[in-house]
Amino acid sequence: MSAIETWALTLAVFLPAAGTLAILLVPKKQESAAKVTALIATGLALLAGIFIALRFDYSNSSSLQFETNVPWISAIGARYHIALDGISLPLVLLSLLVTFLCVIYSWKHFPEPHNPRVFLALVLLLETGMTGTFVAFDLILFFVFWELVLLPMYFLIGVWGGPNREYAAIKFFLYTLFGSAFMLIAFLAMYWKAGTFDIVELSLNNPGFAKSTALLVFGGLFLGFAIKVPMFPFHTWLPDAHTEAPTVGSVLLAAVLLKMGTYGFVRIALPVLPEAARSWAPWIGLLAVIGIIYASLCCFAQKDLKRLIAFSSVGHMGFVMLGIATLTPVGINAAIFGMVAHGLITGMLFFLTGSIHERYHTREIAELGGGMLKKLPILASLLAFISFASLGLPALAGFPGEFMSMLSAYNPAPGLSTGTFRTFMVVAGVGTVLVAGYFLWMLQRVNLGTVPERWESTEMHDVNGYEYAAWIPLILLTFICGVYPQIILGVTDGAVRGVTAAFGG
Amino acid sequence: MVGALASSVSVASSALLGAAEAAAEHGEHAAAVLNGPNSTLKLGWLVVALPFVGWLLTLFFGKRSPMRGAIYGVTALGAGLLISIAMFFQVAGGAAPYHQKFYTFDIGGYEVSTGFSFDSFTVMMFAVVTLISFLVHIYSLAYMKDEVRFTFFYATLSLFTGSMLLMVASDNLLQMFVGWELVGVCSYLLIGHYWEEKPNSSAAIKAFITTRIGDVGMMFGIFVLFFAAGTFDIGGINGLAASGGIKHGILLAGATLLFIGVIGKSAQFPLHVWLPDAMAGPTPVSALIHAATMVVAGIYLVARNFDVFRTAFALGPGGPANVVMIIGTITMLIAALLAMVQDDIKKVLAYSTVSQLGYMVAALGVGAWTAAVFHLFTHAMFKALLFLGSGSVIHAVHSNNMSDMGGLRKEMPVTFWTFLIGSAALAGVPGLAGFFSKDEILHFAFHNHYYAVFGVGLLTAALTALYMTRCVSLTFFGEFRGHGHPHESPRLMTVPLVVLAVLSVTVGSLNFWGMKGFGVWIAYAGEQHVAEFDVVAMLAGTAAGAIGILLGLWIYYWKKAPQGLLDRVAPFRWAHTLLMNKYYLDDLYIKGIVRPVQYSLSKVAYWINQKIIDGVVNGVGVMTRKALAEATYWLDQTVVDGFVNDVANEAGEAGGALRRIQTGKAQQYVAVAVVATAVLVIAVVWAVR
Amino acid sequence: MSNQQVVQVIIFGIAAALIIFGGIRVVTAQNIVRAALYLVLTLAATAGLFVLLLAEFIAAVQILIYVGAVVVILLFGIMLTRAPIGLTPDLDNESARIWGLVAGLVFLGVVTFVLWRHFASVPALELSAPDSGANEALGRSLLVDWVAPFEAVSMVLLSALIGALAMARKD
Amino acid sequence: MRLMSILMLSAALFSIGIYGVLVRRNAVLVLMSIELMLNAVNINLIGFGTWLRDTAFVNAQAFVLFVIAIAAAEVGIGIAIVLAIYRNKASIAVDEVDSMKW
Repeated sequence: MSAIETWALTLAVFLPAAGTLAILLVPKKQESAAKVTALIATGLALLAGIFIALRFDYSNSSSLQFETNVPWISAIGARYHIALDGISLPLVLLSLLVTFLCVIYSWKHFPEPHNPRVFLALVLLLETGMTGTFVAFDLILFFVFWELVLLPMYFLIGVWGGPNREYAAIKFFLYTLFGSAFMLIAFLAMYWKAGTFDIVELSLNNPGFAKSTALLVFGGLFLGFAIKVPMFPFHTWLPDAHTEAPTVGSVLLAAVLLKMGTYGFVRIALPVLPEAARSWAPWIGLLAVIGIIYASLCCFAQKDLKRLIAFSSVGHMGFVMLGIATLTPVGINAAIFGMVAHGLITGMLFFLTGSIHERYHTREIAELGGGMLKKLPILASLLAFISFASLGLPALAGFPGEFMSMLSAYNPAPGLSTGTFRTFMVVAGVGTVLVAGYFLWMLQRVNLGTVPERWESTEMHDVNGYEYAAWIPLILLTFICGVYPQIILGVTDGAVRGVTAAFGG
Repeated sequence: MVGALASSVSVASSALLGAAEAAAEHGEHAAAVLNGPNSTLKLGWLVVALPFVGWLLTLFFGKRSPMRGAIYGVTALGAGLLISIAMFFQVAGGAAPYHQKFYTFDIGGYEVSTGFSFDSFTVMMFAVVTLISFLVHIYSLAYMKDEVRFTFFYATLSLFTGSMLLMVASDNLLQMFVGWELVGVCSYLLIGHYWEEKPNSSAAIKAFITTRIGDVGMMFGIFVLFFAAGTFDIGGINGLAASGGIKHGILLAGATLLFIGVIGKSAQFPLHVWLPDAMAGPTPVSALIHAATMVVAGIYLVARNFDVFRTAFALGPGGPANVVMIIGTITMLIAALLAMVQDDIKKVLAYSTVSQLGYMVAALGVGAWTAAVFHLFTHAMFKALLFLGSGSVIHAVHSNNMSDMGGLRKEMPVTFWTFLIGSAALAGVPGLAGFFSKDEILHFAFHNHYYAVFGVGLLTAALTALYMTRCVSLTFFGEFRGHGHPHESPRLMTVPLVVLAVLSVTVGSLNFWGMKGFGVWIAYAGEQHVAEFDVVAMLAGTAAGAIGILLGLWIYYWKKAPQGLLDRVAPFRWAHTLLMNKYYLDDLYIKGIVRPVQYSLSKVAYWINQKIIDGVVNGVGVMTRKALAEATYWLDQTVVDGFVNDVANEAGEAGGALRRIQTGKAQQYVAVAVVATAVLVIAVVWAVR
Repeated sequence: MSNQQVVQVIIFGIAAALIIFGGIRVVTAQNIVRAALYLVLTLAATAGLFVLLLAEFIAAVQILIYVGAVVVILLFGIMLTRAPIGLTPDLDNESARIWGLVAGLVFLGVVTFVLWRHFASVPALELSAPDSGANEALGRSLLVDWVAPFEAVSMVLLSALIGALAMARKD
Repeated sequence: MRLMSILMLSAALFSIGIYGVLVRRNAVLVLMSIELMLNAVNINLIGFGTWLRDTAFVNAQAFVLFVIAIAAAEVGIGIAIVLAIYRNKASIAVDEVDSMKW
């Protein structure tokens, strides 16, 4: 492949990091210069992403493309091995797009304390970490990008967050770190056994762990990834992180960071330890399904709009994990589709909550009092549109992901007991009704009804130019992915076949 | 993603282009359009697309366009109606069904395609949906003139019609499910039109959630059939089912699950509670959605997949009792009873619809496909007429309750006569539409030895006649009990009433006994059926109707019935309260399921989340900060620090002691050096030994 | 053994005796000047030994530098520090004498043990006449193989000279 | 003539030198004892040089020359130091010159 192609991916990943440096060089008071640099950095990265997407050979999406494989730390044989296949491409484009939109969105209003330079620098650093995780094919490189993401997010929440942001930031940081420690142990175990850090090699010839050690190693990976997803018992950091994070922070956290966990399962855990995955699958399915029901119930009890959406994304990730737990091509296709769709929808939801918060200066549903359709017609109708997308209305992005994950749960990979997975399917089905319940109830309390007198007088401007610019792409993509799901399935299907071949997929 | 977008746009546009060429090609020899055997069927996709286009145009440009955006909806439906009528005539002429595929895509090993299939049944549904929708569009021009959010109403109306047509025309279960849910959303939006008042939006949510529960069941049914047949394609599944390709157990499970969807959407017994509350929406909506189109979606689903149901439940003469028939019969009866005690005119009609839907489901349950479909056809006509009639009355009286009406036949003659015709048709007065379709169902119930269904059918027929007479007499006869002075509705509203009235009268004869009519044109997989004259069913049906009408007149028109009957006779009073509380079903659901989930269960779940799981996490945090930290601090201070300090002063003493050897005497140093070297040499030599 | 070897052994015996006796007297003489003289005796005897071991040039250098220069400087030292000519009783450090003896004997014991283990088996040698070009060879090797140490030693001597002058000046 | 006797001779002389260095209180005498030790080393070198006639004879002699040169320099410096001490402390008894103690 020509030179550009080999370096396009590295460019897309590290351009934002270069942007960070560039921003820090910009003198403090010239805020607009910092914003422009950030915009250029994310813009160019997005262009690189689009260039890659156009040049990507969709016919064999399971083979690694745009590969760069250069020795990095030769002492332990860790290589700078980044590449792209059907599974990584949508996620990379998602993270590039969402960060670009975040920069546009926060053009006019930055959260307190007002320091756009450092804020944007952290966002760019975050982007590098995120994109890198999706393209890294070497365990150490993956781990580096995995940890790189924690730092900027910690500061985003810790400095620009809400009232008790320190607690939330620390909890987020330590919780994920705790998980990644086990993940690292698992990586090392794999290294000692197989002698290499390269994911491709590990997937081709799996390290010959004994049965029980394989389970343990998978357990380590599971803990690391499950905390990030987040799955049922390990999710308590997410609502706090979201309630305290600034709008852009929680958009990125929801749209992309959560996907690193599920991506980790699909890329590392499943292909490298198929046997352990087969015995872990029912438990993952169980936790996923509990997650769906549990999160929906918690959503009913929420008073804060943003916390409600945070719990709803726990529920959605439950569907994604159910798809993965079935170990079938349909399931994993559903998972990846679910990831991208969730990224678009929940990203948009957090944008909207951010805008509501910026106008009403509160997120308490009771405080909002309803009647938003009268007060802010466009904003409210967008909230309704996206809520319907989120509760899985067909012809919108939420539906295919959930539908296919339940479809795959009906008949899981050979070796998994169909009985348990069909009960998971039924429970997930009930879950969709609960999801519809709390979303409509939220809409009723926020959008419908009459405008309470306390908001009667306050003057509020409806959606402004920057918000439109940031939201139109997300809305269009939600619509397109819903009407024509082949746009993502076409890309991921080939790659997924490769991954699930080990499970008789 | 965007690359895939580029490729997908190309695919989608090629599909559209292809269709456009098809249309253009049709344009070239436009003359051949009508006389080609099934050429209009090829235009079927246009009928579906037009409402969607109308929706987009109204949504974005509605405010600024003529008739405040209604223009797009009306023209879209007008064109759709014309094409549908053309298609109906072609189908009646025996045109072959036309199948059209759009794009197929692959979800992990399985082929999923989207496409339309136009056969006689679809065309009949097209005709019904577009006709009623068009009339409702015209009607709403006047009815909704000074209502709030007029444009949004029309946009949602077109979206609804589009989704309904999409569902009806789809050739596979997945696409049907998509249409099914879209229709559900539109009903939510339309029911909750006046969302200022909370009850209206709650009714909308109730409708959506109840149908959603049914949809989940239906989705599982689709999964079962999909994995049994390997495809979503309806033709494929039904073919396999008919040919015994699917094991009976699986087929039974699939059919029952699908039927749960029907129960939800067509408001059958356990899940019927949402339809009466759906009357909170504007009356044209009730007429269109909750009378003619959406609620019959369930019937359409069963009828469309009749082979699945037939083989699963062994429908047909002498078959065993099956869930479809049982649910249909129960719904039929309880709804009719409930309709007796309603004061709100729309609630009466709503329960009447539930009851008639029960009729159709029971008809399908006994295996009478043509009877059920014909009843669907006729019912759509006169129930829409009744709803629109009630709308015009409400519009005039500004109240839904019959207690504020009475004696309106003088001021509103057209509404009165059309309403009368509609009620007569519904009651089964011979010659009108209802008579023929109901007679057909009773005939089949009797003929297929389902005597229970036949009996309940007769009872319901009588009850129907009774409550309709009650409704008519309370509304149009006696003195005017309301305030203000009602006057006839504008022509825009009365014209559709007249059209529907004419149809209610004539449509019945389409399936006249012995005539190659409806049963022949619209047949399931070619099983054409000609209605035979069955004296028993006809006489029994007519008698039941007559009894009902006479009883109604006796109580409500001539007011001869002994007053105060209710409070004296215990069982009547008893039944009355039971009916008034809608068999306490609503309370059961609200208190039993909705409130606990919404409040208590969620509080418990959130409490668990905060106290236990978060508790553990915070506990770990606190534990590390407090217990562990203190312990490590103590360890650090006393033990580690202690050790360090000791070492320090030990070194000090040692240093002090060592200092003395620095005597300053050079010779002593040399002596020590010599001895040390000697010892070293000995050690080395000994080691090397 | 050929009689020539006997002669050599006898000469070696005499030289060794003289060296050992001189050495002992140097370290035990109570009179400094006498100690110096005994030192001269030891050094001269060593020169004789060198001649016996066919290293005439070294013997000459020994006589020239050691006896000629080193002892003279020592005598100067004795004269300049006004050491009493007669018996000076406290020349030894009585308490250290035992230590000195012990250290010396221990060292001697260890060295002899080691030498005895390794070099006892070395065969006796019949010392023949020295080959003629020995000194010429020595000169060449000094300036070829050992040129670096040779230069270094010259530097050491120069610095020693300057150092001594700097320290010994009165002011 | 055996090498062993020469080696024993140098060892003895060396021990005597050690004894002298440790026992003598007068700095000059200590220097003399050091001269004895150096001479012992020279005897040793020449002894080995003669016994390894063909290989190391010349090197041994070169080495002895160096030792002698260094010894001369060493005595020069030694006496200069002794004089300097004598000038300051009027006594050159080695055990009294112990100002370098703790």
